[in-house]
Amino acid sequence: MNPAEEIKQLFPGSVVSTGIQTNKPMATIKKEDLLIIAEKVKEMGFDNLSLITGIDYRDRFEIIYNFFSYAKKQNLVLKVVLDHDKPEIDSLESHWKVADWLERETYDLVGIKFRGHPNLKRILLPDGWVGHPLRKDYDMSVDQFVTLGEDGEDIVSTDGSNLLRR
Amino acid sequence: MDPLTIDTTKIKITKKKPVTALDKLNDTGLISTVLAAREREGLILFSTIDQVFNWARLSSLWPVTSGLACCAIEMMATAMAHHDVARFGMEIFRASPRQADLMFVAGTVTKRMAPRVKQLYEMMAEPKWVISVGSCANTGGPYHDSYSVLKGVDLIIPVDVYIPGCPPRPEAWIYGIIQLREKIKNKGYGAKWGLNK
Amino acid sequence: MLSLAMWTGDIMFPNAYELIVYILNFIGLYEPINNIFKTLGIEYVLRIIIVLVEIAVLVVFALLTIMFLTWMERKVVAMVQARYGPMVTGPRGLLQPVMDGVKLIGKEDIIPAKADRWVFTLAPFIVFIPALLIFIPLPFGESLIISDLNVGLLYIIAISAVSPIAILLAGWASNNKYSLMGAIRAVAQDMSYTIPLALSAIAIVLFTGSLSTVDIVSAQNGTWFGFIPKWFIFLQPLGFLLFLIASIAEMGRIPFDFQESEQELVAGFFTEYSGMKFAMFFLAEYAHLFSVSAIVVTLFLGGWSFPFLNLLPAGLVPLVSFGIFLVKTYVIIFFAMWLRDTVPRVRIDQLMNLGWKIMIPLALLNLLATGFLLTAGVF
Amino acid sequence: MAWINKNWTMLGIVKGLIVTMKHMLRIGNRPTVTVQYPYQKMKVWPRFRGLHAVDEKACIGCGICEVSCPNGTIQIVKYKTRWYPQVNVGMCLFCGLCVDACPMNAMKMTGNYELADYTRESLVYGPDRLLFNKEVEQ
Amino acid sequence: MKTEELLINMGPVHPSTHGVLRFKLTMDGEIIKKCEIVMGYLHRGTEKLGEMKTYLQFVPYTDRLDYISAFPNNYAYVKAVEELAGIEVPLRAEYIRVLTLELNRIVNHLVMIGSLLLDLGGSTMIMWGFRERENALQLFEMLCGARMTFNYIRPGGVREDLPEGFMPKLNEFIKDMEHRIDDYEELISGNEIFMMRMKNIGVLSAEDAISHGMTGPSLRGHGVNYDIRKIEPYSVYPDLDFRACVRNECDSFARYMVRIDEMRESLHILRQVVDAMPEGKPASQAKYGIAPLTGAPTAVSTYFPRIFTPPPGEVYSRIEAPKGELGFYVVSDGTIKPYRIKIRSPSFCNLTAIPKMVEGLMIPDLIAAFGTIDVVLGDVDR
Repeated sequence: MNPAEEIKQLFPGSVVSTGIQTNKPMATIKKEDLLIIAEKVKEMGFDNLSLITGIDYRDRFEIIYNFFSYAKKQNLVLKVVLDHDKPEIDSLESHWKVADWLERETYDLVGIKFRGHPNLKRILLPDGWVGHPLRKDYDMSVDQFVTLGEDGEDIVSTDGSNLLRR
Repeated sequence: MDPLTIDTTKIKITKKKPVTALDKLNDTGLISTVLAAREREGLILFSTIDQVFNWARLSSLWPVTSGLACCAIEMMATAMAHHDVARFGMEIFRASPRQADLMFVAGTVTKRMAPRVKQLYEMMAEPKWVISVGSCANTGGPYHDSYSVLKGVDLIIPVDVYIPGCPPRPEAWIYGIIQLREKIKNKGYGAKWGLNK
Repeated sequence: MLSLAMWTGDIMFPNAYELIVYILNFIGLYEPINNIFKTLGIEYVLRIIIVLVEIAVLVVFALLTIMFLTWMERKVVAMVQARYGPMVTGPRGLLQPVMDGVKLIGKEDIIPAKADRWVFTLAPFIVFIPALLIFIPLPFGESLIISDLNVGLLYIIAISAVSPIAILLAGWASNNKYSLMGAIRAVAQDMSYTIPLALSAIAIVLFTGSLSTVDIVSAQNGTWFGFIPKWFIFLQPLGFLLFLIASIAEMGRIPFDFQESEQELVAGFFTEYSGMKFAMFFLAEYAHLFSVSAIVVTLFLGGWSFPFLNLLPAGLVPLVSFGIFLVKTYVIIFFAMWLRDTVPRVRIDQLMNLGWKIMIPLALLNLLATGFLLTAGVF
Repeated sequence: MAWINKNWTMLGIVKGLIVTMKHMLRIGNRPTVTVQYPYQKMKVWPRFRGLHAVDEKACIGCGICEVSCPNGTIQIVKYKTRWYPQVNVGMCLFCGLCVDACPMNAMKMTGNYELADYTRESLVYGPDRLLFNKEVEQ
Repeated sequence: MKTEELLINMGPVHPSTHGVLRFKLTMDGEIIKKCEIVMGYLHRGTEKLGEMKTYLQFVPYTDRLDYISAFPNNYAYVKAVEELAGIEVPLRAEYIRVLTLELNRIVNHLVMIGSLLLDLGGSTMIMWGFRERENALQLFEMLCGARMTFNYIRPGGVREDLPEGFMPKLNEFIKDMEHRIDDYEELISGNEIFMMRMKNIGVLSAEDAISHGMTGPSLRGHGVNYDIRKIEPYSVYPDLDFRACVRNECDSFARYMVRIDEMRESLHILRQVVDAMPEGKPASQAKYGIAPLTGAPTAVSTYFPRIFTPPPGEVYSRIEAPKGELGFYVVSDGTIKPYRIKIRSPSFCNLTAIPKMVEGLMIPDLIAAFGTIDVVLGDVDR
């Protein structure tokens, strides 16, 4: 049976719609019920969380979770829609360890906050970087430079005079 | 001949490049700057000894092991059996910058890496040289538009030789190394001494 | 005339000093020179001059050997790896080590700001000088020995125990975590491998009854059944193996190169050194390689001795024996280089396990068995 | 005993020593492979993407190469009454998209990789250094 | 006894971090208490650049993600775009693609084994590995004109057909490679010191490995039979006879052996591809797959009748890259540029397992375990 339909049967109230995303079953769910559904998804045997994607649609954010089950060889896509003003969602770190870094990366580049994440810091860009680059309104014209502090930590500033030669 | 089937390796392009490094420096009017710098340090006195030292320096350039990105793999390939940079006495890749003479900036210098590259350069003992390899290190290259990439490593440290390519093939590396040897033979010290400013 | 005289007599000198004096005497130079000094009342100056000449020859020989070894190392590696190695500088790259040396002399000498300046400067000398001192009791050939100490073997082991201290000094003075870890590792390794090294050397001493290196070599002169040389390797195969492994560990080469271990600790205890100080560590490393191989040869492979060497004219023996000694030493060095290109590095605790749990019991067992068999009169 | 056999007979190391010795003596198709670059050169295959070359007659200066370049390496500049591309080699990806895009097949990539230079400015190859004339070559 | 914990910083420039990765290690003597990974030193903003380039202009950027094996990157992206636009690919193009993918898999594993041995202190293997890699790169250069960054696989096919004299050279390479792998095995696989360093080091149970998102050969060393080429067959893999190489020991040695087995398996696939290579066109339309079809201005768009614009939609497409599951999530809004490109890189996810794997081990073990995970920093930081 199609796992997306299965989820819809189990949680009729929290699934907005189901469909197919290029031959992968997809379910769009409400953001409040993500944790409950994720638990169920894990029970259903989807032990591999392949990917977390955050997309900025200017008026809203979408988060897409791609799951895979080694036992059943099945795919499942979960999609959650978030407000543009306050993008926040529950963390899946406790269920899939890989979500730790994937969520940190999404936080870093797209700027979506994950509630309950134990270590929600920037991962690719240094701490103190202004803005989230993969948002559509990210200002590319401002050059930000990194210099080294006393203990070798990164200090971000728009002034590169310490670093640049001339 | 059909333009499609023309063998591109046969196309010869007339280079208007100066023949040697010395010509190049004369061209750009930099040689007086260099001589002034060397006179200040009093090094012009022992020119024969200087030449011997320069010969030694160009013969044993020990690079520091610092690969940054794609070009680092070609740096490894340059050191490996088919191209064998050891022929020039350069196979001793020192992991510690204190013992190295030459730094290959091999790959993209990101904003986050830039201060560390600079620090690495400052840790090296004089005399030292820098070769910037690949489009990323030369000008930012493919990532010129990116928010997190420095647009050329020569913005932070002086560069002696630029090797274009993305990544340059090992022969191009060795060609660049030969250019640097040429430069050392004529001028000794590296870019910090007033060349390429 | 010289060779004729030496042809007739079976002459052997206790050390090179006597040999030089004999040669000078023979060509009739010693007496006049000595008379000059005598009239001035300073005969001891001549003695000092001769000793200084010996030392100068030794140092030049050591430096040339070290340079050749660096070149050879690079060429052997290149041979294994299907490439050429140094080619451009000099014929087949032979000038490469000279160039490296000159370049290192001309390089800036950095002392890190937070380092202990005095200790930092002192350490390379404490490493380098003992590495040369080990050459003193080495019998390079018949009569070719600087000084035949009657405690030669003890001297060698004692002197080689100095270098761990210097390494610790270097690692500590650099004020760098990698240096300190490298130094601690190196010291632990040297300490634990000196014991099996010494134990398996003692088994040799049981045979000779003397610590003098000359006695050890002359005990290995001759043959069994007319063709098997009387080398201790045939009496002490286990001892030889233990000594070889321990000495490779003493040299600090792959598979036991914890002093450096580039992939783990950047450059080990000399991470912070540059210029000539770094060159001293570098030279000391290769001096060690040579001297330790020479000790292996002296103890187990008969030193300069070779069957039927006594058939040669006596005047040629010092030279030929020197050649034989070099060939044997280079075989051991080549083996060390060959091994280096084949195996990866062991881990530090595995190294300790090997040293303490396996090699020391085996060395003790070897010693016990040797003593037992000697007492029983089997040998 | 089995433990000793497994861990301490060192047969594996002996095997490894034999293989390295075979390489050292160049036994059995294990030759020295080094190509000594400045003196010998490896074959550069016809498709190799090195320095650009522009056919002087064929180029119409349309600028398709300029827009097809992913990172703005190519600029169209005026040279001797006509418009030709100028390539900043120090920035180029050597991806070949400009060659694919050229409607007149005027853009080529040669096998020339010896491009190292001392200044960043000299890496900008203007039409004076890029143009070639097909008839002259053949 | 009172002891003090030592904080050691490995990297970002360190010989054995394969580029610019940084380990923050809390050490108790020689034992690692806690390992924290700091990365981003090679973050080049590829995903953002993807939104600024046209679909075809982004292909060269995929080369530079995992720069050791660029063909799989090319292919994963192109596959996503093809699925998005519904492009049919001729059979010959698919065979050429599989040929390049498998050749690149061998190259990748050669580099991985070489650098693993280099990290362990053996300098010979990397030379031998790169020697064979160079032969393979000659083939690549012959095929597409570049050694590492190919830009060869395009939507609808490949850039150019196989050149003359390619197949004999490929056969020579395959034949040569056979006994080279035997050499490697003789040199390292049986070596006692190597086994001491690798066996029972970096052990992680299969459940933990899955939870940490490990994929590819690294996961198959943990006894999980998971190969996307088998499970979600793409291209012409269903027609080819091969097996997924699995080892059950869950340690570094198993992960290494999977690589050796895979190289042999890839040679097996290559031999079949050489035999079965069909005739035909290398791209679906004359200029469809090979011309860059960029956003040219209207004046010249008469010359290019179609600027490549897939219909709006989203697609997640993944392949079995040499390092693991490589996926591209491409969102199109119907314009000439992708709206969003998200790269699921295998190195990034495999790396999450390292802190758990190395707790209680030593620095040399960290290096050994890290080497067998086979990480490329361009792929981690993107």
